[in-house]
Amino acid sequence: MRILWLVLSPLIALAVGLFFLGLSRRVMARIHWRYGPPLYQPLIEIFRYFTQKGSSHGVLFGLGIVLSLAGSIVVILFLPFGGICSMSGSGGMLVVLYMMLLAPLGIALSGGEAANPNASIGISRKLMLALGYELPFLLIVLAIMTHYDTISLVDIVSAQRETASAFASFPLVLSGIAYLLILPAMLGMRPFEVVHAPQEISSGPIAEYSGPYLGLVTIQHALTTFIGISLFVNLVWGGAGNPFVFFLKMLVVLAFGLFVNAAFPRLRVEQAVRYLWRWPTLIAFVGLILVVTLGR
Amino acid sequence: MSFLQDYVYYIGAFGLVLIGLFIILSRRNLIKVIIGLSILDTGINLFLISVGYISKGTAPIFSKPGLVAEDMVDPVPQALVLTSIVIGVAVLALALALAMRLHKLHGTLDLRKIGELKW
Amino acid sequence: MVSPVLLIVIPLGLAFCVPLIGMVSKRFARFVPVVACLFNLVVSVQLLPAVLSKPIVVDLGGFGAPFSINLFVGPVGILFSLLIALAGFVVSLYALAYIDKGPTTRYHTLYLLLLVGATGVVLTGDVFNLFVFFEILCISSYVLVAYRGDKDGVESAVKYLIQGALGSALLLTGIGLLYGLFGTLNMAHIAVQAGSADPIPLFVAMALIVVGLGVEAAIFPLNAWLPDAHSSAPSSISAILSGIAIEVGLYAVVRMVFTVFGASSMLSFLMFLGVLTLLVGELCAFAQSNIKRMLAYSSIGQIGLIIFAIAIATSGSITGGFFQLVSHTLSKALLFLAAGYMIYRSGSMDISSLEGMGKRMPLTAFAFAVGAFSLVGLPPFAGFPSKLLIIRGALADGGALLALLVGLVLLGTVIEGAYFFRVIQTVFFKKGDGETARCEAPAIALVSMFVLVALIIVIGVYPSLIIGVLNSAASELLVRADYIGRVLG
Amino acid sequence: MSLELLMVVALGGSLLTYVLGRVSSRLRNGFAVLVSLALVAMVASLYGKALHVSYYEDFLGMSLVLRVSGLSWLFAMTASTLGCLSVVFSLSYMKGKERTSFYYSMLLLVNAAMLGVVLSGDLLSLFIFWEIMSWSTFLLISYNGGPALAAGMKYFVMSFVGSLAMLAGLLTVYGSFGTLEFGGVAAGMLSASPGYILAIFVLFGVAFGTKNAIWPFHAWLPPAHSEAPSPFSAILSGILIKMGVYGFLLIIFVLVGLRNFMALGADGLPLHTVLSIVGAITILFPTFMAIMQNDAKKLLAWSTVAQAGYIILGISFGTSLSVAGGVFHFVNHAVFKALLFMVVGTVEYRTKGVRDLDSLGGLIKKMPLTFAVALIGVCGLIGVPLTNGFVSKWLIYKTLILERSPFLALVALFGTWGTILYSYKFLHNIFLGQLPEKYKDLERAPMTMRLPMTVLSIVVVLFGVLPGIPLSVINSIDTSFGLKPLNVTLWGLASDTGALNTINILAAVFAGLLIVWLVLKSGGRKVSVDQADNYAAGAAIPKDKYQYSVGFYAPLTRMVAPYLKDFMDSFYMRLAGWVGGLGSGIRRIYTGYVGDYAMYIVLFLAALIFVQLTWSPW
Amino acid sequence: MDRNQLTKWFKAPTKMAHKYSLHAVYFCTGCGVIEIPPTITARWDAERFGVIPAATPRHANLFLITGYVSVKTLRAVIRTYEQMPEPKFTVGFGSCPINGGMYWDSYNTINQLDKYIPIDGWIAGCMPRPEAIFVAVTHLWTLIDKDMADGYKRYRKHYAQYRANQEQVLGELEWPPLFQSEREG
Repeated sequence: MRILWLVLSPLIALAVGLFFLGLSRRVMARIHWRYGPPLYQPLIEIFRYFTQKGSSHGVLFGLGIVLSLAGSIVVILFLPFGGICSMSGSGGMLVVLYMMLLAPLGIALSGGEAANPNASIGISRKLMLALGYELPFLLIVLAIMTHYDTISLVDIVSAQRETASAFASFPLVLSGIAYLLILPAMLGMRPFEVVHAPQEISSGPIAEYSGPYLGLVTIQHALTTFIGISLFVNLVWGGAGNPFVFFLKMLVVLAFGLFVNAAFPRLRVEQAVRYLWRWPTLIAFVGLILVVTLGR
Repeated sequence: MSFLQDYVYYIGAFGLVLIGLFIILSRRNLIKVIIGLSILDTGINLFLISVGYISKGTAPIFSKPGLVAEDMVDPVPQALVLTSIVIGVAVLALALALAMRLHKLHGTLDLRKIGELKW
Repeated sequence: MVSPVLLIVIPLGLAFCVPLIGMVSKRFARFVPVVACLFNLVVSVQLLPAVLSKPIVVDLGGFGAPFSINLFVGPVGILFSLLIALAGFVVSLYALAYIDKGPTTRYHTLYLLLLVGATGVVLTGDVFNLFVFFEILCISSYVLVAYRGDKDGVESAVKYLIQGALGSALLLTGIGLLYGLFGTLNMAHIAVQAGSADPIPLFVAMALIVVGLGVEAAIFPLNAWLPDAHSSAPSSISAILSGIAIEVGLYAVVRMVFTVFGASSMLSFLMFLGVLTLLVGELCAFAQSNIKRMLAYSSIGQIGLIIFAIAIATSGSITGGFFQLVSHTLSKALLFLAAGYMIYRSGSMDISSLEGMGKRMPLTAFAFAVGAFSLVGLPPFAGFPSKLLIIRGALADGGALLALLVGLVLLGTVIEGAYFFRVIQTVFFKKGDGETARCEAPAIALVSMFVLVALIIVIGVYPSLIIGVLNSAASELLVRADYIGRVLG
Repeated sequence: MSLELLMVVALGGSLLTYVLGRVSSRLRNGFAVLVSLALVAMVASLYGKALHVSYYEDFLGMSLVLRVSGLSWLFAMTASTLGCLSVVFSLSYMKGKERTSFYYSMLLLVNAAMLGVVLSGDLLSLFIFWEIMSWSTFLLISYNGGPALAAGMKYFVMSFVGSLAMLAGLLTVYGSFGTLEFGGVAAGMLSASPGYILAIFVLFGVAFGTKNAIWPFHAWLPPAHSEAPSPFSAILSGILIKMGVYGFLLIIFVLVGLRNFMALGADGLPLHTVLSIVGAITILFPTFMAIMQNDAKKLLAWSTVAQAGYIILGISFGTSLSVAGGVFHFVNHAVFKALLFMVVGTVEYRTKGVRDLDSLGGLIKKMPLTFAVALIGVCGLIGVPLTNGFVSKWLIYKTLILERSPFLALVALFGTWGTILYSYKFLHNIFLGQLPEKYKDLERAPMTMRLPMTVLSIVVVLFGVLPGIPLSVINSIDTSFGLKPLNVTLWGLASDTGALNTINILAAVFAGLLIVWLVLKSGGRKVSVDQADNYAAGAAIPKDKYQYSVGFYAPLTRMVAPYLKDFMDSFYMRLAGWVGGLGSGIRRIYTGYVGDYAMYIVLFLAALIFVQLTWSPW
Repeated sequence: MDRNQLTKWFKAPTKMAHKYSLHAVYFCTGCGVIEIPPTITARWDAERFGVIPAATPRHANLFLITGYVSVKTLRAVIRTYEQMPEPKFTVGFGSCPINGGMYWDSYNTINQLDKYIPIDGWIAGCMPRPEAIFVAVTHLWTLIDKDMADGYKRYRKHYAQYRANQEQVLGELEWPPLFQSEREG
């Protein structure tokens, strides 16, 4: 069973992620008063990418993106998905936090190898933005880990299922709010989309990808979206007992992200970091202080 | 009056020392300073002598009858002063020699102007 | 058993032989100081075991103790005479090559006289005798400072002379006062009576003597002559002045304060004065750009440290102070000797002119580095055990005030380290302005430097070689009654 | 294997190297490598032994002792290994430079002194070796001349302040307990008053903190590391500054004792909390400084400071987990930071001394192996899973969270993100991006450089995949400190509050890599294109200009730079300036006019007499 | 999706994928680009057909040459075309690329774009309306279905000639030939 889930969970994540991508394009189109592409449009595109001829800039160019995608897959194995977690007990949340590094790092390495300054600019923006949202995010994660006194994600989820989800329990509500505030940044959605600005820096890190490489990047994007949303659901919304509920919860979170995405213009990276280090950090900080002072 | 009699040498010595010091401290001309040193030396020598001197004392010659030990002048300071005078003269000579040399090299004896070595 | 008198007499005689021999052959006359110092060295070493077991008191003229002039060859005396002979020997070796111009026979005569004066000061047991030897030391050093006859030399000699003469005058006054008080000039005899004397004249006498000697010992406000004289004298003389002359002055001060006056209440003041001297010396040295002036100021600092150590007046700290004295003599002599040839080759005393010397004169530069390391107190050089002992002695007492002073001393050491290492960087690591031809110091000078290097390292690694002498020297200073008893019988 | 022999070989080898260098440089190189290898072998043979030799019975009444314990073995092993690799690396790096004999001899002397520090069994010999280490390091830092001089000076002065504090401390200890042997001191400390222990701790802490470059004492490190010759920077950063860690471990666990240490200031502000806060500051501030740097070695130097903060954070908690984390991080940092400095050294060597991050780029095309090891090193530095840095950081984080110090954990984790920023900048600006025209014909690194770097990178991965190997050694150190032993497996840790299992991660990552690789292979044909065939809005690529590396994090720099002042450093510099000014001021009393001097003498005399007559204090 | 479509997907998935994800290079050569924004935004919504602008030629497979091509732009057009991954499709937009249009005697525009890069389809007009773009897209679909959108193959085949034409106008080109072997052969 466990082996089965090891194989299945990345596939499920991929399916869900691609669905989310298609859905978000559709929803955005509707918000724009357009008809929008079919839901399976991302799938078509990935298929198209894989059948095209790619141009490679070196060994690392391929290796980086492989590393990045592998990192995301491993993270997925560590994430509980509605009661299913294929790799609990191998290091817990800390491993997840670290494995989440691999995705941007791999892209950054391979984008750097491409020797395109647009890619470099994008990467530098991505890293700075990550530094921006990582501060409140860590505050939130630490508040939750301290509150439930464990570093295991599964334990956090089960603890929330026993009492109430973090959103609904008093000292953690601030952390939850802060998480909501930084969620678009973590998902790379609109106000924080400066990393991939297509017009200004030609999609940033992925400027030089073509063919199968681009296909992998798109898959990577799908998985990242999945990871970001499911982490939110697991950490502050109590996970779920079965995959279906979990999926529904994820949909809600995605919808929230999409509305933000549609409603806001893009921020410059300084503005973004300044925002992230101001309100979300402040709220998360107060939340952490509350957790520490109030205890369980 | 007896105070003056007892201490006149000390007063003299002290006066000489003060004069010497005053010259050293206030004059800028090297020759004058050397003179001040010499006066200082003289004052000290006088002081040394007066330490051992007894008013109306006699020479410390025990073989001469009639001279008692209490009236004898202490001979040691005199021996000391002799040495000290010799030393003083040596220093004086050296100082003057150096002063000549200094004048040759610096063209002046004004100590205020000879201040290349400082700080 | 050789008589300690020979330590004074033979060099004195040889000193006056130098001009005579010089009439025959100037080349030959150069070797007289070497022979004299070697003789003194041998005699001192021979005397050492006997002295350590029991101090030798020599009454000159055959009278009993208080009336005659006596030599007291205790551990302190023998330690100093050893040091003087050693440093004198090494420097005279160095001078064989270094002093090659000018009236060399006169140099050697005066040099020997200086050493005789120094030896006399440390061995005598008579206050006035001390004054006389002191004057010999001072006068010959006045002349030697001006040996080059250049502008700086003469100027500093004149200044030195004026201050030195003033100091001597004060000293003589003090001695006169002492004689007036006690009617004796024998140190031990004075010491016996010092306790019962009228305190105010006694204090005045002491103040006069301490200030008078302090001029030569370079205690803080009295040391203005030192940087000038040390920096403008020939380097061999700077080495002796720094390595011997001020130490002898210091000896005299310490002997007066400890043995003659037994002024233990003065000690804490001396301690402050020592720290003040240290800080002033180090700070001034820090701001120097002239290498010899820097070394001279550093001597002031070291003297301050020694005063501090001795003024703590525990046996450990005095041992440390003496150890520091030994290591300072060796290291500072080495520094001046090494710097001497580096200056000679570069033609300037500016620190920046020493750039690239590490390549042009590697051995000399190495010797300089060893001297500097030792002086800063880094293991495994001689300066390390001495600093260790001093601080151990100071901290063993445990007082907060002492701890504070130790802090200041360490601060001074840091400053010292900073300026010495700056020079080392300049010598070794700054790229010189092109000139790269090797121009090593002459062999005989190198030999003299490396004797010191070897001594510094050996003492640094095996401090126990000399610690015995130092310990008994410390106890000689501390146990006043012993001294009195030995002399007066 | 006797300890004296080891020290004799180490010290004698250093001297002999210099002598041999006068004869022939090839002979010297061979001998230096041989000596360093011999040291590695000798230290390795000491594993698990507990020796205690008094090699100098009476040094001023104190006996000097060498001893080996688990702790000192680990440090000695790291030191000798790094020393050996650095010597090998130097073989080509130093080729053609001047004064190489001096360099090798000093390198071996530093190595010997470090061995001495960790093997000494009493505080005095620790101090002696410490000082020898300090001055030989000073000489090596200054070796390059130019800006290295100021760096060396700063290093020396700060380190000297530290060691003098240590001297004061150890002599105070001697004054109270009459012995300096660790055993005796520890026995004495048991009954010492807290104030006393605190004073001793502060005195020693200044020394160790300065060497370890923790926050208020870090100022010497960035210039020193960046200006020293690169193979020596590797030693400097890898192991030399870790002597401070050794010192902290020694004083906390061996001398003062953990219970005493934890009790210090327990009612007010506990000392260990202060130490961990200092550690946290040491992580946070230098990390941002590193992000701002444009000099490869300076960047690594600041990163060294930051990593030192992790180690301090680890050991200041004093639980078996945290100490294991701290000690393990020391080992790891030694490995990957030495590796990274060697990488910079290689680049410097090939590009004739360029280490400016703004003017390099694209070197991956010319030095693929160097890039690969740099990548591994950087991964270790960041703590990417399956590298050694991950395990040690995991241990530290876990402690911080379990000990309910989320704020410290925040700093540590956030520091890791900063680490990603600067290490990516390091990688990108040197190896990635466009290759400048002038480096078109760069050769790859010579063998003697590739060898040590490869060895180190293998260690990075090995310790990351099989953390059980070093952790079992560290665990025995933990036990010798009297801490609860950890349940170490070959793959990590087993414990009830979240286990670590690297084999799972390894398997998952490998499977993921394999799958993705297969997917990629299954896709369409790929062609390799030149770096000039790059999207530039249709324009042809301007050579040498199509590179984004100047001001890599410009927006962030604009944001944080105003708040990011190294005020401790400017404070020290100002202090030095004050001292210089004070010196220049004080020496004005020597006016050059002899009348003034005479006046001083007379006034001093007068003052003495006046004071005595008025207050008669004497 | 009707049954017809599904069959096509099964028969030739690659072609279908290429048809329904035509990503256009966001490269504005001339005045014709004014028609692109309405095409991709709410009024006409090209995304329905999978047509969206791509940021770089590396992501794209459709090249719309929107308007006249000056000699200077030609250089960029060629470069961009060569950077697009195969298979790739080009559509000349407006009369200027076809025959020079109103710039036919200009000294610095080229008159016939397909001398320099292969064109798969043309949209005539000055300017063509967005609807014409959709017509072009559907035509392109047909061409793809019939394997007739083979510009990239022609380019490869006749690269030597294309290169010669390019060099005739532009002089020596800064970049090396795309297909080394064909040129030699």
